[in-house]
Amino acid sequence: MVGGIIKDVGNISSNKTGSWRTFRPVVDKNKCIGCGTCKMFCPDVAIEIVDGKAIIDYDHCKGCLICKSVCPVGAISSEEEAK
Amino acid sequence: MVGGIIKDVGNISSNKTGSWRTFRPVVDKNKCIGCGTCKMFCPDVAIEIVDGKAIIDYDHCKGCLICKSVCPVGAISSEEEAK
Amino acid sequence: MVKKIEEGSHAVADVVRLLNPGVLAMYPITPSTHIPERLSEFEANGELGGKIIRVESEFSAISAVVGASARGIRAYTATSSQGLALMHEVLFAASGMRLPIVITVANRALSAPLNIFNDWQDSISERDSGWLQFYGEDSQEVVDLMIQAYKIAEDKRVLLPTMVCMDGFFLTHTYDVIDVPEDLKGFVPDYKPEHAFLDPKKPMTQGAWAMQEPYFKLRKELEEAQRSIFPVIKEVHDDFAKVFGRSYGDGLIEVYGEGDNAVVTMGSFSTNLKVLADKLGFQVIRIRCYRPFPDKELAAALKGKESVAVFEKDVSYGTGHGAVYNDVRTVYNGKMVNFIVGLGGLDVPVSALEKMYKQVPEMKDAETRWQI
Amino acid sequence: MVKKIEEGSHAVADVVRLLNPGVLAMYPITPSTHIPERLSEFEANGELGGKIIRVESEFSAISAVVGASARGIRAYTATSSQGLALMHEVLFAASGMRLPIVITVANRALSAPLNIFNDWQDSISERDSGWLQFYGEDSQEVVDLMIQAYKIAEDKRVLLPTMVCMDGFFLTHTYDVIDVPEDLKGFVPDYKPEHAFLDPKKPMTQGAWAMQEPYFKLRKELEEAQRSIFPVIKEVHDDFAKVFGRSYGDGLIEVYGEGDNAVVTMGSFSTNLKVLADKLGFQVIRIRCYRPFPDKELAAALKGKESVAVFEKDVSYGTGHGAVYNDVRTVYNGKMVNFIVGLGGLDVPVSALEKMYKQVPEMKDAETRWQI
Amino acid sequence: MLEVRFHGRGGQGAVTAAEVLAVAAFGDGKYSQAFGKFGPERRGAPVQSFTRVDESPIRIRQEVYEPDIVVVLDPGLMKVVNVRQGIKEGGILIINTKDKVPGAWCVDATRIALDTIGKPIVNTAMLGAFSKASGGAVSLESIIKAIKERFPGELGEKNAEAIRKASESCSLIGV
Amino acid sequence: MLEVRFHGRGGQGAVTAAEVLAVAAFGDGKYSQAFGKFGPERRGAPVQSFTRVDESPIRIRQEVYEPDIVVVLDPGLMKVVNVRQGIKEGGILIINTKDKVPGAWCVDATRIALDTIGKPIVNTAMLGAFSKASGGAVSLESIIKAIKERFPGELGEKNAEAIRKASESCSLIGV
Amino acid sequence: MSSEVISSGHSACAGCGEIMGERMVLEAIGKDVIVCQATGCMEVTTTPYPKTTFKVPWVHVTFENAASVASGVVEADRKLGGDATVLAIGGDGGMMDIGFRALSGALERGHDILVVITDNEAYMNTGIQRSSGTPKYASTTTTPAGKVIPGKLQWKKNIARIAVAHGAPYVATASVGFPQDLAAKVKKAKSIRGPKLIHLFTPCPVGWGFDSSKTVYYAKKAVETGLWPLYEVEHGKLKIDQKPSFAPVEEYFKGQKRYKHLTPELIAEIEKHVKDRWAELEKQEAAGINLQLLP
Amino acid sequence: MSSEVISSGHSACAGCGEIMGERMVLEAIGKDVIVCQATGCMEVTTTPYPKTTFKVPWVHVTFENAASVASGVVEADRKLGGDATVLAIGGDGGMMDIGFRALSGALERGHDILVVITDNEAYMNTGIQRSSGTPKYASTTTTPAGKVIPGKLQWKKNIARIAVAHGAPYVATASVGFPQDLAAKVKKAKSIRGPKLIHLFTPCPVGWGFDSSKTVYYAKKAVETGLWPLYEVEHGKLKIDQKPSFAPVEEYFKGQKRYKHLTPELIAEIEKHVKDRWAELEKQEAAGINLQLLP
Ligand SMILES: Cc1ncc(C[n+]2csc(CCOP(=O)(O)OP(=O)(O)O)c2C)c(N)n1
Ligand SMILES: Cc1ncc(C[n+]2csc(CCOP(=O)(O)OP(=O)(O)O)c2C)c(N)n1
Ligand code: SF4
Ligand code: SF4
Ligand code: SF4
Ligand code: SF4
Repeated sequence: MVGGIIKDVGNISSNKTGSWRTFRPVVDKNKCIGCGTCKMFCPDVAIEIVDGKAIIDYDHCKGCLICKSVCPVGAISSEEEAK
Repeated sequence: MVGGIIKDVGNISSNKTGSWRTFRPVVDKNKCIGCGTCKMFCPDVAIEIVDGKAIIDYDHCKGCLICKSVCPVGAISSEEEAK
Repeated sequence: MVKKIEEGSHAVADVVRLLNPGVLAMYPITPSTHIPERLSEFEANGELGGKIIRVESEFSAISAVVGASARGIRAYTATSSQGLALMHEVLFAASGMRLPIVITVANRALSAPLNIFNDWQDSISERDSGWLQFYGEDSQEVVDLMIQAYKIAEDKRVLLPTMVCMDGFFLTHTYDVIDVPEDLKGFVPDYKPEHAFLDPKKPMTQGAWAMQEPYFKLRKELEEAQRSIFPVIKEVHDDFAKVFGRSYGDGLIEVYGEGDNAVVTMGSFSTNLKVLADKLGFQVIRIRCYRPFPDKELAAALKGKESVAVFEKDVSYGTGHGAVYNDVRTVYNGKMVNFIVGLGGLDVPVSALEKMYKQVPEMKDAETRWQI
Repeated sequence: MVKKIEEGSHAVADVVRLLNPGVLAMYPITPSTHIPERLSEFEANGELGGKIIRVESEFSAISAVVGASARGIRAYTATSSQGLALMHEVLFAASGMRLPIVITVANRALSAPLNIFNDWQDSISERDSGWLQFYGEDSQEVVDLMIQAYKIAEDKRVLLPTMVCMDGFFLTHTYDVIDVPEDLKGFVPDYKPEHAFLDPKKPMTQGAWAMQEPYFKLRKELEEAQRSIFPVIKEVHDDFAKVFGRSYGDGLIEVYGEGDNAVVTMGSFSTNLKVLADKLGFQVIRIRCYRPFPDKELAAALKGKESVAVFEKDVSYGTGHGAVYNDVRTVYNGKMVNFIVGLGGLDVPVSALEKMYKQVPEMKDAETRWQI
Repeated sequence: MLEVRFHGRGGQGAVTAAEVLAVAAFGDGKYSQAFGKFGPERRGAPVQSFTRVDESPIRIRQEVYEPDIVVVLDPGLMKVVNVRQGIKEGGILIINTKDKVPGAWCVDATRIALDTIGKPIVNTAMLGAFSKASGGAVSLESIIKAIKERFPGELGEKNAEAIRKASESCSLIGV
Repeated sequence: MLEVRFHGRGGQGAVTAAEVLAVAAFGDGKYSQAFGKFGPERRGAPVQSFTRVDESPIRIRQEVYEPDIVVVLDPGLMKVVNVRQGIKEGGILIINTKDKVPGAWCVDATRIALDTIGKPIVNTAMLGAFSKASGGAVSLESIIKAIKERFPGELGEKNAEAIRKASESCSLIGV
Repeated sequence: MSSEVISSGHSACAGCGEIMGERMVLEAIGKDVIVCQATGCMEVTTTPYPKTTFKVPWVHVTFENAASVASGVVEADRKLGGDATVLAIGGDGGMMDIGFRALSGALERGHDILVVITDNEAYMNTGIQRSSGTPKYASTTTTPAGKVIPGKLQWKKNIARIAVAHGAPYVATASVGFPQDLAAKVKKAKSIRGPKLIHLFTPCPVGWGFDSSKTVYYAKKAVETGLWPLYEVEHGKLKIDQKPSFAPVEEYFKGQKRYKHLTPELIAEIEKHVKDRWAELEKQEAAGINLQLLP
Repeated sequence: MSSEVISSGHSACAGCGEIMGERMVLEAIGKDVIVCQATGCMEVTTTPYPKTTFKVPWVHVTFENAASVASGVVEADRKLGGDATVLAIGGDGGMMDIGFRALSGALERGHDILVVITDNEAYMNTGIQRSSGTPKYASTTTTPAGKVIPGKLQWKKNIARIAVAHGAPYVATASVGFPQDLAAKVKKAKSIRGPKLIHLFTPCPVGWGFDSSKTVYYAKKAVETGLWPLYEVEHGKLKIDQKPSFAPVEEYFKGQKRYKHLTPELIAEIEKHVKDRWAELEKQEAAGINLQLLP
């Protein structure tokens, strides 16, 4: 561990910050137009556009709901996280 | 000498920097109009105007000859310091 | 005086308000930040006598405080770790100028790697700086030290800047039952400097430079001041005890319990060691005044011990030991061992201490163990 | 290799050019300034391999050098006194990051009062910082140390930043007959870092922060590195001797002469003490490698001495002693005294040393005298 | 000596809960101590805090490794943290949850908080549950007094209300 | 060992003189050492510098307290500094002066410098006087060589000329 | 999931505008980058040893020296034959206050670096203390709004104009509310040799006291109200990128705890300041003057 | 002899323009002053313990912190009921480089101080090294004119404009060649509350390599050639004090050793720069724009 150097870059993904969530964003695949706006703004890099639809990585999404607030077509709703 | 504080302000005047001089400025009292230009510029605070004439403090004048160069009426000349 | 339960930082802020410094310069750094925050609340509500300067760096915090003290007013700042390290150059200047500044150091580890938690590396690495250094065991003592520190620092026999050190988080961020005086009962008189004050009516020059000989003499004078003030520290400590009813050993070191074997330590960490001492029957010697270093008192206290174990949260890298061990070693020749513990805020519960202490018999003289 | 007569600073600049650091960050401060000036001449004339950055402060000098080293190139700076003090915070970062930077410290007193002349307070007050510290007796040794320092620092077993200390003015501004190698004969291979290099092709993170446990471990590793490299230092020293024909004791300490009584010291100051030793018949033990502290070697060398006198140009304020005394005391139990000399550049001629040395018999154990 | 550990998330006020509990205990005429386990964690990340209460001055500086009582502010934490770790034999576990967790004191503090304070801030309500579950180890009056000191005015009143409700509705679920 | 002290003023090159002398001595196959006594003084302030010359490596680091030879670059200094301080029995004093100072080697180096270099810079000329007065303790050739190295080109030539002239015209004034 | 440049799993707060901004910047630069990061939220939430958020070379040394570390990195990189974009990045504290000497020096020396200030208008990592980037009257923990003092008393430091006065060939303001604009500016900056600076507005839900979902809302509102003008200064020439609709500043203040003490008078003062400033900005753009003017 | 404020006997070089400037400033202020001096020639040549040149309260702490020391002094002074002019004074190195963070912070906080930079365009005290105040192509000991590099490669740092961008209510340039102008500016500054900055041109015979009698000559020549414009910026408004005759810059360079390597090309480059800059300055004055523009 000489000098505290980390060569396994990006390995923080093993932190499952999805557990922080109080509210869960949910994408309505029917409404989603795949514009990528939510992905662009997600602070947690937790959205990908797959086959023209937004997919949320719930392992990491912290539930800020920015995606919901920026989605131009209102395709994202939120629900309380099941505890 | 607590903290190296000096209360005897201005006591550096005991340093006789006149000994640094190679050239000596000499005021021609007849020409001097007492305008104070030399005094204004002297880096060594070595000129006073007394009775309308410039007087040089040779104890401290270092002989830069700025006074000579700024005198508007050419009242200051220079001579090599007698060694 | 009423006991209350309060966060250590807030207790410090309370007592600083009472001490009424005219200028307070502040820069945030964990874990000292709650002190300026609380003081800022006082100011925002019109409850603070002094003026807070929210500087752009700790270098300027200590510089502004030096300026204020040079103008002849009581001055204060608080910091930790990187902040104290950034002040390094000015610390030496402040002591050389003999300005009786008092600062609170909320002790924290030094980077790299960056770590916000408690150890003593920050203030320990300023032990040469000519400042007085006191380490409090709990927030109560820190509060009491703040009061004593100004009185000591401003004493004409002293005139030295002073660090009051408190363990970060363990004290700063802990709610404890504390007696914060509601007034100082005249114990700390107003600061009326006779040596250093930048007053246009009585001009003086401060911070002149010096050629070899005057430099040597001024530095000698500084060390003589440090070495001659043990009686002042004790006196202020004893007077404080009379007025406020609390005392801490002889003001320099505190000897707790009895035993043929001793443990030497400082700060909040002493508490757990005392608990263990009650159980295992060794003596705890707590250094309260680390600078000047109470060599005589320590030598006397350690004399004839079978073994001495120094527990500390700092390292003098490359020596194989902590700085406190090295200092204590200069006054004790018998078997002595060193435990480096709690660096970077590692919790050191009594159970861990017990495991360590039980290794002492098997350890060689001068051996150091780093114990998680 | 040809002997020439040259100013110490210029000899250092010559050898730095040979060592060919890729980045040199420079800020002027007496008495180290002639080094960057000479290097700047080389650059202006197209004779320097590396790039000089003329930073706006020493904080940035060390930071730029840390950046360059983190990018994976050999890096260099030189400084003194206030400049080194201003680097304080980053020094701890550099060692924690294990970057094999080498800097030349032209030792000078610390302010206040400001003084431009030589003593060791600047580098001594960084002795906890995790850096290796070597002190050269003369410019020849400083030049040789510069070569050894890069080789030691960059060794995979070491990877620690290193200060090569030379007495300001006494060495930096003195013309002496010096053997500056004209090429390094492959003695110092190019720096090819395996641990730290910021290369977009092989991304890595440097300077991460750490919670309690990893912090503790990384710090332990740092100290273990310090304490384990005595053999590397000796090895490089011995290899150097083979290639360049010069050696200095065992690379850690140099023992000069014979005698029942010893004097311990460092730096250029040793020369006059050796002259006196020839006359009075004591032994001079010169510490060449101060960090890591060669405790074993010193203990062995001092074993059985009737008295040990430590002569030094620094003070650990509040302890009543210099830092070197305190360190040496940890390995020696007999009669030991301390002379604080030459602070602020005060000349200490052999005659003055003789007067002091003759006081040793009358002095009490642990006594310190400040001698003008 | 009574040792308590709180589990919560950054932003939920677990440290405040520990502190208010200590203040309340002090109000009961006891000695107490409270502190958090700090980290760089932000809102939402799991955090812990501790309170000690005793009849005599507290002479110990270490984390609480073997709590008498554990208070869980966020039921979601049960999945990510072992909240029972080190808990003493016969120790008490108090959880904010809609569910009934066998062997634990349960209270729907989120519901109560929403009803009284208007926000899902449960740290104060949980202190009401604490008072009940601990058999008054710290009195409800002192807790309410401490809360009103910390949050003067209307906010204090609302929190006091939440505390009372939680104290009432909290119950031990049989195993 | 030969120990030399130079007296001059800031800007006159007393330190350079000491250094060039050391370089020249080295050129003669000897060991040497040179250094100034530094201060914050500016142009015009009195300064000192020192040179040591020996057959074997020089093992000493202190100012020259008892010089064998003292060289005074500026006659005006005689009034403000005790240039004779510590001078050894039988030591040599070399002065740049128009006057004749009894017991000293005198040379009008200012004149010579003005004539050769065109400026009243006397430090190099005084080295010529040094060579003569010291009986060749450091050879004229080596001094000239050292000067030409330090000041390449025309300036070196002119300085060499000054050195030669000063060596020739310098003479010991009887007491 | 993760982007090419950073990975999820970091511990920035939910809704953090700063990590959003840092990612946008890095994505616009691409992988040939070396990041020199000042201490602050973006360092503390991303690199808890032995884990790291970054997939590109990244180094942190202290709070004060990101720009000087970058100076060393870029010169070393060039010596080694590299041509990476060397990014010095830090918060308003790390760049505008404690790190400002280093920044000023790096600008003055003219290194080929890109400086990005992710401005969340206070020292967030240590708990929302005042910085020179804190706007007038904002309440922070060291300038709390109290009975006698209504928050911070000074206007915000004009770091972009100060950088221009240093002679930096490219200086721009940006906001995470306008990612395309930001990306374009980063790319423009990349194409210019010498020191470039982008002053990036990055709202902080925790420090400003708003709901985590509103980060982008405030990032846009600040621009729309005219409080945060978007402009570029290339070789001294000012170019305004977007003329705001001048929504009342109150719309921007609403919902932010740090402003909840604002009285109508204080709001009016700020409103006037914004209008005056815009009039000046437009005048300066129209006049086509050179804002650099190095002596 | 001695003035009311300083005494003769100090050890500044014969012909030193810096001590000349410092005296002029102090005389214009008068005795109700407290001087906070950065390390440099003006500290080292004036206060060798136990002697001092100053007859007014004076303090030196380090090289970097004159402005922060002044921050503390002024707040203490006001608390103690004083109303002294608190002067933070230092060279180009002490103020524009190493002391610039402190200066920037003090300006930003808005203390009631007067800052004077005595600019001799290099670090003189340590032997003429490059500072950010060194003009382009000047030779210094760390930017020596050599076979491949013709002296310093960057333009001079525009500290006055940078101070204006900080929002300082009064910023002016001055030269010791024009003492009445300087005195008037000092007095004007004294009358304004808040941070004021005067950038004062102070030739150094030793560092620039000219005869000690020529200090005033060069102090005037710089102004006459247009190289050193005299102007004031009050509350952001630029006012040019004196339009130069535009004597060729070569007249200014002649006789200065630091410039003796200049080729006609380099001189032409500078000449053009001066002309362009003046055209801009006049344009800006005419446009009546506000150079402060705090966000
Ligand atoms: C020298 C020093 N002083 C203080 C600190 C404490 N500190 C760390 S981060 C920080 C605030 C960072 O604020 P900013 O740069 O605005 O970044 P943010 O956290 O808001 O992203 C402070 C004060 C430090 N690390 N080093
Ligand atoms: C931290 C620190 N670095 C370097 C120095 C050395 N130093 C002292 S004065 C000086 C130069 C001063 O230059 P400037 O501020 O321009 O003033 P001048 O001497 O030209 O009047 C330097 C580099 C110092 N004293 N402290
Ligand atoms: S809620 Fe926030 S973190 Fe989760 S996917 Fe949406 S934007 Fe990303
Ligand atoms: S020569 Fe210079 S120092 Fe002497 S009086 Fe004239 S101006 Fe003053
Ligand atoms: S405090 Fe603000 S800036 Fe920091 S991580 Fe949280 S949201 Fe981001
Ligand atoms: S070096 Fe220049 S600025 Fe310094 S004292 Fe001499 S003339 Fe004045």
